Amino acid sequence: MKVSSFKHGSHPAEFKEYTEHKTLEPLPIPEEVFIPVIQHIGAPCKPVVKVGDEVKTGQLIAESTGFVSSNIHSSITGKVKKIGDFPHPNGTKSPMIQIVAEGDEEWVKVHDHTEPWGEMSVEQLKKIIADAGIVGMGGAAFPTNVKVSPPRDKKIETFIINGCECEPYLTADHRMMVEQAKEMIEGTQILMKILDVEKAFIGIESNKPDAIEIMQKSTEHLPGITIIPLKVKYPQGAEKMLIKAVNKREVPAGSLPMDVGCVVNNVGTAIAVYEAVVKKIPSINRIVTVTGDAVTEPKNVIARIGTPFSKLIEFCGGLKPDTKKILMGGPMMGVAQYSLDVPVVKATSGILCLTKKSVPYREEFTCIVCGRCVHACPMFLVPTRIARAVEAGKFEMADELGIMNCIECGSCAYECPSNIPLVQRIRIGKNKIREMKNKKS
Amino acid sequence: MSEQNNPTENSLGRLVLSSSPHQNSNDDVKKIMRGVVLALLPAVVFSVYYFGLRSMLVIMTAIAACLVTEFLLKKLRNKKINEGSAVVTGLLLAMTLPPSIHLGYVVLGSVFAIGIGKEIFGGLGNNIFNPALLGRAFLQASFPVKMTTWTPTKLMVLDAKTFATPLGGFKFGENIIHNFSDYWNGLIMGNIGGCIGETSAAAIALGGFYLIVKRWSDWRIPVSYLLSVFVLGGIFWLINPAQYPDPVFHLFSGGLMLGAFFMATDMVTSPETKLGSWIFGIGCGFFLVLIRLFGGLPEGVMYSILLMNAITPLINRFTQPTVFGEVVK
Amino acid sequence: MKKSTNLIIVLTTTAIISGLVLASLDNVTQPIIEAHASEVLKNAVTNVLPGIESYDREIKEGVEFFLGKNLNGTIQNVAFQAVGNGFQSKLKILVGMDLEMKTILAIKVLEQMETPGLGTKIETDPSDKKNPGWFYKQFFGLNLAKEKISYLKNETPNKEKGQIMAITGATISSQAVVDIINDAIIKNRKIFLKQG
Amino acid sequence: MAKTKTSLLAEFTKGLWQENPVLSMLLGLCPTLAVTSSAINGLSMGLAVIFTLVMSSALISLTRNLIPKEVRIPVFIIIIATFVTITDRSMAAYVPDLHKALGAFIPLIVVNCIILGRQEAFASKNNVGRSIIDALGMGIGFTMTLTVLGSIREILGSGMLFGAQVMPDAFAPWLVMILPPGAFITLGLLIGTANWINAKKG
Repeated sequence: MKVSSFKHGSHPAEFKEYTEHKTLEPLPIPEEVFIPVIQHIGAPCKPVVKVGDEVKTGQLIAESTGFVSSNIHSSITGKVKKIGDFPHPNGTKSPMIQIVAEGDEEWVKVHDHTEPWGEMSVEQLKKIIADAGIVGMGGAAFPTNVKVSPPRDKKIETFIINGCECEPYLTADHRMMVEQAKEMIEGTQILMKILDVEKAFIGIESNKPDAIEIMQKSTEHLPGITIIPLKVKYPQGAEKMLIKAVNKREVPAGSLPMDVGCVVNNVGTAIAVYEAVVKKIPSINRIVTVTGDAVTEPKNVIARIGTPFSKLIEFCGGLKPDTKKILMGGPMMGVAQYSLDVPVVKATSGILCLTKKSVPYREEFTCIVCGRCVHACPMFLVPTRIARAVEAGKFEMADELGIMNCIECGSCAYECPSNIPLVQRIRIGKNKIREMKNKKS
Repeated sequence: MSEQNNPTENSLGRLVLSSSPHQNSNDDVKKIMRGVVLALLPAVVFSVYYFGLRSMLVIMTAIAACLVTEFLLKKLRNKKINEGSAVVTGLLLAMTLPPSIHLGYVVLGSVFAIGIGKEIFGGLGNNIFNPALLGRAFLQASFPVKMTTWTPTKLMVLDAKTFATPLGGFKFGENIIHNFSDYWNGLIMGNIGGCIGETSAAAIALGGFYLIVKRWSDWRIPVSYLLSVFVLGGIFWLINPAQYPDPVFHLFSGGLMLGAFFMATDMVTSPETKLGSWIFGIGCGFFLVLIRLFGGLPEGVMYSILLMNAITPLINRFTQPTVFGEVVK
Repeated sequence: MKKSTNLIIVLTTTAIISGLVLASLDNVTQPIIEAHASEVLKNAVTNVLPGIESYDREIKEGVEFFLGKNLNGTIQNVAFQAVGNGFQSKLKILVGMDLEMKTILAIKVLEQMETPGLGTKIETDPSDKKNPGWFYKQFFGLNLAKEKISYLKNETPNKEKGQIMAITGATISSQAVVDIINDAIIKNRKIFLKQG
Repeated sequence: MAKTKTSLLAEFTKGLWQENPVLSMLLGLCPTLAVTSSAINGLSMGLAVIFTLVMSSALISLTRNLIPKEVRIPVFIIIIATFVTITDRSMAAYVPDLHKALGAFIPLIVVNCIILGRQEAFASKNNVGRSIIDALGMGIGFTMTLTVLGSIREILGSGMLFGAQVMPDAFAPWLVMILPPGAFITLGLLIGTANWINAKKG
C-alpha cells in the first residue's frame, strides 16, 4: 500500500482503541438544550425566536448575519425558555438559546425540493447547504457554503475529503466512514457537483484499515473518487498538510487552500451535506466521541447540538472519581473545560475526559536545544526560538521568524522534553502581534 | 442553567484548565539524563574490569565534584538543581581522564566543567561548549603531562617500560597495533591503555545504540562523524599506507567512539536541524583527521567537537528550515 | 583656501617636530641597543665555545661561522646558528662544535616561543630546581662521529651514540630541537670542512 | 563636560573603578590579553601606557586650541606614535629583557584605544592639569587591572608572583593560565566579578 504524507510532524500515542470499534449510538433526546448563537468562525447569528416561542426540531432559531456566518436550528421540539449567556465550550460565557423539550418530536424540513439532487442547480444546492447551517465538522467550523463558493477566478481542481482524524482518542470520523459510507460518498458527489470537479480524493490515515477497505469497496464503481491511504502522523488532518500529502502542493503562507485550487472538507461535513440535501435535515446532529480513561464506558455518540456535556458523559456511564481534565476535542488541539454544563456545538468532535494519571504535573526545564520541536513542526518553523522571542517580548523578531504561520497543532509542545509550553507561548505571541497590527491599521 | 446541578465543583473537585496540547511525549530532560548514564554503564563496567576500582574512584569523584559545584553555583543564584545534568557531565568528564590521574585534578576539572563550562552561561541549555569536554580541555592544557600518562590495563603483559596509547604510538612512531588480534583485543574490546571510557569501542557503541534507539541522541551525528573519519582517513591511507593509519584503526582508536556517541551528540551544543547535524558530524570528522594526522596532538576528538560546538549557532542559522509554503525567492 | 593651508601647516609642523625628536632619540639609543645585542651574542658564543679568549666571524657560502681562538690566536673550535620551526614558534639555537664537527661542545637556545611550561623546557625547566637546563645540557659533549642525534623516551640515553632524552609532554619540541641541530650540522659540516 | 566641573579627585578616581578602561569600558584588550602572562609584564606594560598616556594627554591638552578639528586625529596619532617610539627605544636600550618579553606590544600601544580615546574624549576638551589627572587615573586603572590579571595568571600558571615562588611545591601549575585561553578566562571572570560587585552596589 502506497502511503503518502507530509514532512516533519510527530507521532503522539493514539489511544483510539477506547472507541474505534464502538458503533455509533444515538443519545436519547435531551430534556433541554443550550444552543449557542456562535458555533462557527464569523459573525454571531441573530436569534429569530423569542422566549416562550414553541419551536420544532430543525426550525431556524437564529439566522446568519454576514457572509461568513451560518444558520442555527433548533435541535429538539419544545419551548424557548431563555435567551441569555451560558458557559460555552470555548471557555467564555456567550449568548445561547435555551430550549426545553415539550411534546412529541416534530420536524421542519430544510427545503422542499422534490426532484433528486442530480437535477437541482448548483445554486439551489448551495442555498440548501447555507440554509441547513452546515459548517466544517473538523473543528474549525468554517461555514461550508462559503468554502464551496470560491471566487470565479479561482478554479478548483482538487477536492479532498479529510478522513485523517489524526488527533489521538477521536474516532467519530472513523466510525462515520465505516457506518455511513454510502451517505458520505453521496455527500461527496453532491459537493463535487457544486464545485464542478471530476475527481475527489478521500485521505484516510492507515491506522483505519477497515475504513479504507469499506471506502474502497463503496467507490469501486466511481472512477472519480480515489481513496488515498496516508501515513499515521500528526497533524495529517491539517488542511495544508493534507493537501501536501495528496497532491504535493504547498499552500503558500497566508493563503487559503483555494489559492492552489484545493477544497478540503471533513467526512462529517460530507455526511451533513447528504443529510441536508437528501434527508432535508439541517445541521442539528453531531457525532461525538466520548472517551478518555476517566469515562466508564467510552462511546461514539450521535448527539443533538446543544446537549450539555454532562448528558453525554452520563450516557457513557459517568466519570471516574479522579477525573482531572475535560476537553472538547482531542488532546492535541482540544479546549479544556471548566464545567460539564457546556453544550455540544457543531464543532464538538469529542469529549475527552482524563484522569490524574494522564495529566501528570510536568516540570518545565530550560530549553536544551535538542531540536525536536524543529523536527516536529509541520510548518518548518523553529518553535523554540519563536517562543523565546515571545517570552522576551520581542514580537517583531517572532514575526520575522514566521510566528503567524503557526497552525497551533501543538506538535512542538508535545515533543518538548523540557516541557516548555511552546505552542501556548506562540499563541500568546500571535495574539499580541494581531493586536499590534490592528492598532496600527 | 441549573445551579445545583454542577458536577464540576461537587464531585470532581477542580478541573485542570490549560491550553492545548494536553498530551506529551513521555520524554523529559531528567529521563534523557538518566538514559545517558545508563548508556554509559557498559563502558564503566569495562573500565573497572580493565583498570580496577581506581577508575570507579575517579568516576565517583568527578560526579560528586560536579554535583557539589552545581549545587553551590545554583545556590548563589537562588536556583535549585533540577535536571541532573551535572551527573552526566561528571560521568562524561571522568570517562575522558586517564585512570591513574590524581583526584585533585579530577575535582579541578569538574569545577571548571560546571562553573565555566555551564553555569556561567546560565546553566544547562545556554552553554556553548560541551561542559565535560571543556573540563577535559582545561585539564589537558593545564597538565599536559599528567593527562597523557597512561597506565596499562591489568590484563596486559608488559615487555617494556615504554607505554603508549595506540594513537600516541602511531604519532611518535611506535606502532603497537599489528594484526587482527591486536585490533580485536585492543581496540574493540578495550584491552589497551587510554582514558577510562575510551578503551572499549564495543561497550561505548552499545550504549550509543541504546541512546539512538531511544531517540535520546541524533543518529545523524555519530553516523556522519564516523563515516567522515572513515572516508577521510581512508583517503590518506590509500595515498600512503606506510605513513597514515588505516581507517579502521581511526574508527576504533582513541576517544572517537565516546566522542561520536556521547560528546558530539550533546543536544545543547549540537545543531537543532537535521541538515545541521550532518554538517556538524562531517565537520567533526574533518577536524579530527586533520588533527590526528597533521596536528601536534595524537588525539583530536576533543578539539574537533569543541571547534564544531563553537560554530553550531552559525550552522543553526544557515540551516534554518524554509517555512512551509514560503515561496523561495 | 586659507583653512587648508592652515591644516597643512599644522600637520607638517607636527610631523617635523616628531621626526626631529625621534631622530635625536635614535642617535642616543641606537649605539646602546647595538652594544647590547653584540654583548648578548658574544656571551652566547663564549658560552658554547668553552676555553676561548676571542672569536672571529667568518661567512662561508652565506653561512655565518664563529671561530673560537685561544690565547695564541689559534682556531680551536667553531659555532654556528641552527634555525628551524619548533612546535609553535621559530627556534634559534647556537651550536658549538669541535673543528671536525664530530662532537657538540655546547648549545644555547637563542630564541624560542614554545608552549610555556612544556616546550620552554628546552631552555629552562622550572620543575627541576637543581638543574633547570637539563635538556639542552644533554647535548654537551654528544658524540656524532657515526650517528645523528636521536631522542629516546623512558630509556637511558647513551652519549656515545648521540642519544638524548626527550621532554615528557613536549615530544614535538624535543624532536624539533634534535632535527634542527641535525640538519644544521649536516649542512654546515660540508661547507665548513670543504676548505678546512 | 565643562559645565558641571567634577572635582579633581573624582577626575582621578573615575579611571580606577567606575570608568576603568579594561573592566568597564573594555578598551585596550589586545595588550591586556597578550602580555599579562606574569605580574611584572602586566605592570611594565601598564607603566609604558601611563607614560605615553600622560605625556600625550599633556601635550594635546596644551595644543588643543592650535589643532584644527579636521586634522585632529592624524595629529593625535603622530603625537602618540612619537611617545610610543620614545618608550619603545628607551626600553630596548635600557631594559632589553623586559622589552623582549613585551615584544610587539610596546609599538602597538599606538593603536591602544585607551590612549586615542582619552585624547579624543578628554584631553582635547580640558585644560592641562585636568588632562594629566585624567590620564593618570586611567593609566593607573589600566595598570592595576593588568597587574591583577598578570598576578592571578602567574600565581596559578607558574606558582610564582613577580618571579618569586608563592605556591607550595606540591602545587602543580595550571599551564593553561599562562596560555592565551587563561587570559580570556581570567579577564572574563574579572569583568564578571566587577559587574557583579557593581550590581550589588546598585
